[in-house]
Amino acid sequence: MVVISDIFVQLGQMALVLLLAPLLTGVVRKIKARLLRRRGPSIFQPYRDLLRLLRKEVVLAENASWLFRVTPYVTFAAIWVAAALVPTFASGLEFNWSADLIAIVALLGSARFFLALAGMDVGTSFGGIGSSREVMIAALAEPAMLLMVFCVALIAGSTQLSTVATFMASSEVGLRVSLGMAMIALIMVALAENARIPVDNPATHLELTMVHEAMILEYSGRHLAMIEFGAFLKLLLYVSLIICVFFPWQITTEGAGPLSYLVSVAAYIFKLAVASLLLAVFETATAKMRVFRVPEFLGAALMLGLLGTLLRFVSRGF
Amino acid sequence: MTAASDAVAWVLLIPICAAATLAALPGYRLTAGINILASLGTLLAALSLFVIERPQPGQYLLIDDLNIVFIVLNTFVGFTTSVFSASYIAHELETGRLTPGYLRFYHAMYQVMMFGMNLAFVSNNIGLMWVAVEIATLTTVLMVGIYRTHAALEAAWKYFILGSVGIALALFGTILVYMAALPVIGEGLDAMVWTVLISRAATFDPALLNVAFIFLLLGYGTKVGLAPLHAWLPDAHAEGPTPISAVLSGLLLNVALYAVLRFKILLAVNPDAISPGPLMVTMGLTSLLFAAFMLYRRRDIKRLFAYSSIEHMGIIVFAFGMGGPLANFAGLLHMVMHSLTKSGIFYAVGHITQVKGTQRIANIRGLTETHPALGWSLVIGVVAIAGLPPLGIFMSEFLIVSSTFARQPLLAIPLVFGLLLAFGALFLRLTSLAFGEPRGNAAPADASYLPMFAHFALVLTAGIYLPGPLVVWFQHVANLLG
Amino acid sequence: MIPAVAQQIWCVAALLGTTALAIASSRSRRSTALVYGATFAISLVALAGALFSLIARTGATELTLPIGLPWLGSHFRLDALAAFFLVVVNLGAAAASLYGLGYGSHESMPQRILPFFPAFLAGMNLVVLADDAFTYLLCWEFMSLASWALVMAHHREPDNARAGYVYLVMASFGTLALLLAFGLLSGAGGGYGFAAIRSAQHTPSEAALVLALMLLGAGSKAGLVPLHVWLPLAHPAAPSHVSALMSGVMTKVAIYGFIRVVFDLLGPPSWSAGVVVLILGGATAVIGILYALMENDLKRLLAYSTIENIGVIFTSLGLALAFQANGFGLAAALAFTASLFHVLNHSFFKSLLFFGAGAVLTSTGERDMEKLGGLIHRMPLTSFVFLVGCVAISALPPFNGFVSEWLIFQAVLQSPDLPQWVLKIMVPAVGALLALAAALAAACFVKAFGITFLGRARSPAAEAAGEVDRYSLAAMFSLAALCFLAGILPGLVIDALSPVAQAVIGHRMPVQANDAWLSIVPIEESRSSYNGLLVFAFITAAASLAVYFIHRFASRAIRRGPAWGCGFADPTPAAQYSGASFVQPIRRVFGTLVFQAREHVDMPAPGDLRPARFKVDMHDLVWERLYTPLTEAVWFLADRLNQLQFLTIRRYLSLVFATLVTLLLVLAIWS
Amino acid sequence: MHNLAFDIAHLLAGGLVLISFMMLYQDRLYALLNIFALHAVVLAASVAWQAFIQNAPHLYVTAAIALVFKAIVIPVALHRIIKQLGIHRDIETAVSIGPTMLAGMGLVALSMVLMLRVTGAADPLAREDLAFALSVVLLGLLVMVTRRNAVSQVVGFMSLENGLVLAATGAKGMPLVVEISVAFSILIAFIVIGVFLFRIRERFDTVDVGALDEFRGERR
Repeated sequence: MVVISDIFVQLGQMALVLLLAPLLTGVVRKIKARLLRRRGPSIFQPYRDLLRLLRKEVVLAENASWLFRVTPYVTFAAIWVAAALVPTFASGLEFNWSADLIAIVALLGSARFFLALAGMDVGTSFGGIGSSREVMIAALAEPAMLLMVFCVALIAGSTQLSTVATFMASSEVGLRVSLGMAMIALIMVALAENARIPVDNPATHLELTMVHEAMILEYSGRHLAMIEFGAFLKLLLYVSLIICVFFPWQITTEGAGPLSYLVSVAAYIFKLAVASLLLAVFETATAKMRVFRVPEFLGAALMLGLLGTLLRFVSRGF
Repeated sequence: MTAASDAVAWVLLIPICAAATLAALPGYRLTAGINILASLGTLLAALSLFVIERPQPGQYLLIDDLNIVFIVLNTFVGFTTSVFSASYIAHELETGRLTPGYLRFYHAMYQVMMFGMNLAFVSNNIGLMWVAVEIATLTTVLMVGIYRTHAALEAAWKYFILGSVGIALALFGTILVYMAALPVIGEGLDAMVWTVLISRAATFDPALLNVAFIFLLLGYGTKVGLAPLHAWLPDAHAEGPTPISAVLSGLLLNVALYAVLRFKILLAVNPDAISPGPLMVTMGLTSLLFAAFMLYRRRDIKRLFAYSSIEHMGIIVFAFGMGGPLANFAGLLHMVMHSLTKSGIFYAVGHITQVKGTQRIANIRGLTETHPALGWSLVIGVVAIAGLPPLGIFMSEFLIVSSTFARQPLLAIPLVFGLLLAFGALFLRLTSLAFGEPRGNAAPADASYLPMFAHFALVLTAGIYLPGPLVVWFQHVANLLG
Repeated sequence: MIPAVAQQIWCVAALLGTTALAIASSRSRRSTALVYGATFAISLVALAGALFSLIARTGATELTLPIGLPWLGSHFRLDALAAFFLVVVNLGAAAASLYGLGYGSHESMPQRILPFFPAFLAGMNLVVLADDAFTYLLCWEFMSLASWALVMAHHREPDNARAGYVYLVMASFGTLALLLAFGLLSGAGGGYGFAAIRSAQHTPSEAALVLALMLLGAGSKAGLVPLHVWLPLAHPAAPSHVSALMSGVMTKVAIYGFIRVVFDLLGPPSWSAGVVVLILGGATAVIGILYALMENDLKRLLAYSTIENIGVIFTSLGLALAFQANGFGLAAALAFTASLFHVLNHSFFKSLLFFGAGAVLTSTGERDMEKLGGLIHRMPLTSFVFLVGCVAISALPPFNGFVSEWLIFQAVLQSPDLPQWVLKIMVPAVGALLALAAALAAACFVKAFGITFLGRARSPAAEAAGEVDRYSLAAMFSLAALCFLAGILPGLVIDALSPVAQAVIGHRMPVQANDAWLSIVPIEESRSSYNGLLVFAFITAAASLAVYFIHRFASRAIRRGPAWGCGFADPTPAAQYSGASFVQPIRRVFGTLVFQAREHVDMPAPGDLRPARFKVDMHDLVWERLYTPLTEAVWFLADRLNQLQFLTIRRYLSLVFATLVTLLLVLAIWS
Repeated sequence: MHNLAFDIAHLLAGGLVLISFMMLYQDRLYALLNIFALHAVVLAASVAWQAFIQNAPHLYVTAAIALVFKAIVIPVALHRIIKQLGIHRDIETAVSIGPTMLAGMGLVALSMVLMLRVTGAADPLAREDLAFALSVVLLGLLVMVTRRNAVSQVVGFMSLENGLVLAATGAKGMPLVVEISVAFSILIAFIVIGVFLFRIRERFDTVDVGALDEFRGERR
């Protein structure tokens, strides 16, 4: 019986993230527009874009290979699976022992790996630029992310997200310097990974500045839809990761009544809203940095992660 | 008993008689044949020493465990070299570098030299041993100069002068030993008989023995080619006929080494005398390092391997200097392996220089392609001499280095360093000799591969499997060396 | 029933016989097929034997042959550790032989390869089997020698000659270091048998010295920085299947030597040993992969990435040492198993990648990535397996590379229990280095695959390329399959490795086989767990779901058109991103530090018709700071001493005289 | 009687050392040869004396050889060589006389130190003799290495060898002495012939013409 309900919860999560992902992006865009005194598109615009793209035919460059056509699905799938393994409103999911935090990082890594390859497949210089910059960013972001994972895992004594969430929710954690650093590191990484300002600007097609967009320049139609969808999911994933690790309040543990589930869903959505607000504010407040400033930005994240990992020995919390 | 003394007599008589006949006989084929036959006979006689029981050590002659090893090795290499020299000399006659007259001389001298060396080994009398070593040396001097080119003459001259000084020093040492023995043993021949000396050496005067040993070490060491007494060696190897180079490296050095060893034993018996170990270790290391560095600048292929001989003599002397059963065993093994390998290498080098018409390393390239048999045997030879498995020298170097490091770590460092240096130099040259774009004459060589292959086969088997009796033998000798 | 070790020895004998056969049949045309066929069969037999004795946990079997050191004989022993490494060796050997069946037919002078190939295999097998110092070193050096001959196979290229030379000198340097180590271990008495060494007591200082010597000896063979310089020269110089063996297998034999001595013979380690190994490992990993990134020669790139993986392996070995020294058996077992797992994985995908590089080399004649590109269209199968290899080596799920990295990270996360503060602080830092190395590796192999196989052909040769023969493909596909299987069924591998850990460490990881859904649990489920099978299942399910829905309900139309490229399609393939430009951002980040990279831009003034030039000069600091000065010193001394060749006889006499007087003086003063 | 015997032997041996020093001092060829002849004569005398006091007749042969061969034949031969090869008369020394003399002193001191260690058990005569012999040998070597001129180097070698003979004859009842002295005379003959044959003018190590000066092995 419990198993059944767990499976339901699992599937519910998978469906939920799928549903919420575009909405999150839409909300962020809307808020940004409002902050810029524009009316901005409706928050459901992302859904419309996806549907439109899905209906369009695919224009494929002559030189594109099978890899180019497979990549959108692979990346989408990888990110979706990763997202499905992050506890959003309920921990103790049926399947989240099948991959821990490190595995989730690696899943995102494989998504990026294929995307970078796809960028080089057609053989245009833009794809090359995009891939090489993406790879450079990843080369710094991934270690930073892993260090954050170390820090959290060393404190929580586990890399298992549910365990981490329950541990963080429990009272004995307290405030910790290292946790704070880890969170900042994670946020910086999240900004870089999701091609947000100040690392990259999702809205531009200015060749000198773009990274992620340059990679997927050759994509169109349903392929582009898949990739966009993947991007939305990724944003959601990171946000909910931050939430579940650092703000794990009102996450239902196993075997609770349906009511608590509803409550925690509501809590989750509220958290998302707050997060999107913060993100929008931050993005409008800061300017994009030059590509070659990015390493310093991420280097800082790396250092923070390492510092957090080391500081956990001295700061025992209170 | 009689049979035994006969065997010993044969070892000496065959060469000397052969020398006489060869001096008289004209004609290349005949003389070369006789030369080979004589050497074979000597080898057989030497081998027979194993089977028949030992004669009592007389006042002049002696057969014991130590020297029988040397004798057999000596006669064996002498035999193979005679086979090799037959084909080598034939080529020299065609090219006219040697005239029949000199050829006759050459063969005669070859046998005289063998006689001298065998005599040095079997002699039980330090005076006689001295005389024998000098005979061997002087004959080789004459052979080195046989080409009568300026280079050859000068090499011979250098060899001669340095040799004679060595002779003098060795003699003075011998006299000193006699003086040391005089009060204990009394006047007369007995005071020079090895077996008597060793039995009473404990009571000799240490001070005299010490001085004596230094003179002997330098005197005979000049012929071992220990740096800095080595000066004659490279040129003598490079300028003489290659069979002589082979014999020099493979045998003559051993003869001198044998003499040094004899006196080392003598000193080891005496409690108050200085222990010869440190001296030998120092000279060994010096020679090793010096030769290792010298190898880098060599442009002449024969000189290259001459210096490698110096290097290995250094290793051997080092091993004997370290002493102890393991190191001595290793030293003996190393000596045998070096003789076989180095003479084998010189066989190969002889044919190579003949077919390429030059000794300059720069003019020889890609041998493995132009002359696979010669090229690959050269590779095998260098691999062996550099101490790579599965060939014999690896085993001895393994024992020397490991035992040294366990006992005297600080000594092992320069030893290993020298080995590595020499290794690098040898392979630097080998890569350019055996590989790369072929250069120089590519005409097929009419060579006698048999001696070469025989040597390498022996070295290979020794590297993998040493027959039990031989090992027991060596261990016995090793203990005897103290 | 002959003991397992005897079977292995017979296989070795058969291999040596194959060498003889190769020499004998060097004239005939079919010798290639003959030799590789034979080695393939023999390796399979040996592999089966080794696997059996590993899985079936047959205890250690010994054998003594009356060869080698006379009074000792040469001992051979097959225990769990040896069995595992025999599996690695023979698996690689079998794959390489299979590959060689096809690849060898393109060989210009097979008689320079065929005799040495089986000898090389025999050497590697023997090293793993040897049970006394002499036999061990003999086989070790024999292995080096055979591989040297293989490196010199194409001896006409001057580079190869140099590569072979550097290789052999470094190899004998390593051997001498090992020789010293064994000399110290076996003592003046000459107890060279491993059993004797194991039972002997070793003082801490001895142990430290031995560890240092092992790091020099085994490290120089495995490619620890800064002893790695020969590796990127020699591995590419050899024929590709040999490169695969040298990179994928021979380095592992070196690691076997390290484990055998440091974990097995030397007795309980000290935690400081762990520190040293950790630092070296981490540094090697990062530096190796950075070199690989900067490399544009495909095979050299692979060789450098080998250095990185060696670093990873050594790091986890260092972890195992640290835990072992503090008596954390389980953690030590975890780290140790992780390193063995990575050994296995690396032998899989590195061989696979070298095979791929060889395939590219045969069909295009090019190793320089800047002249390749677009091969995915002309060599689809090769590019597919190469992609698998790239994903696996970049430690991405669900392939095997990820599993071992994951295990190593899990081991790293055990570090807070360690009592020593140095380790507490350092292990996470080293973990960071590993993470960095992993990320860079991904970048490196994006470059390797992207530049070589994707985009448009950069040279006519790449234009005209074609798919390779069936044998090569078979070899590559089998290895790719292994990568995949080890990735989704890691539990089985871990259980297979447990006897090794049990034998060496004294503990083992918990049994994985009976976990639900074949997932792996290093310590306990609440801490961490991973299930490759499920992850793979989810991804495929999700992807196929997406594909199904889209193709069912949305459009499935496709129109081919010219590439868009922001409106202006590139005129020529040369305008694509090149390998050098791909790594430019990373070079900007790390290059200035590690390579002292300097970029010179020469931009002509407007109206000036001369082309703009961009030049980067980078320095290999290891060569410039370490090896060049050494060689220069040697040559300098050689020159100075060389004067002694040209003295006059009088001077020589003075030398003799001086020696005499000195010795007499010494005598006068001392005695 | 015995004291007298001892003193005479001592005197003669000492004389040899003294003459060696004179050789070191000489810088004219002919004079050097004459002094060497003197050296040989004194050697012959001391050998003869040894023969007398050890009443070992065979030593007289050695004495005779020394007298005839070394004191007469060789010097004469060398005179003629010098004339024929037109070697100019004065010797250029590698090291100037003064330091050479000092070095000689040092060598003599060294040999004394070494030999006087010898326990008195060895009979004093032999002991003293050895001390002198050793110094003569070392001085001979010194002459060889400090003189650039071939002839004088031959002379040095011969004086060295005189030292050997002195030692050998000093050793009571040492066998093979005669043989050895003969062998050495032959050796020296070889050298002298060599010098003549290869027309070695100045330095010992250049055979015949300047063409060979370049040859030091490999310097081609």
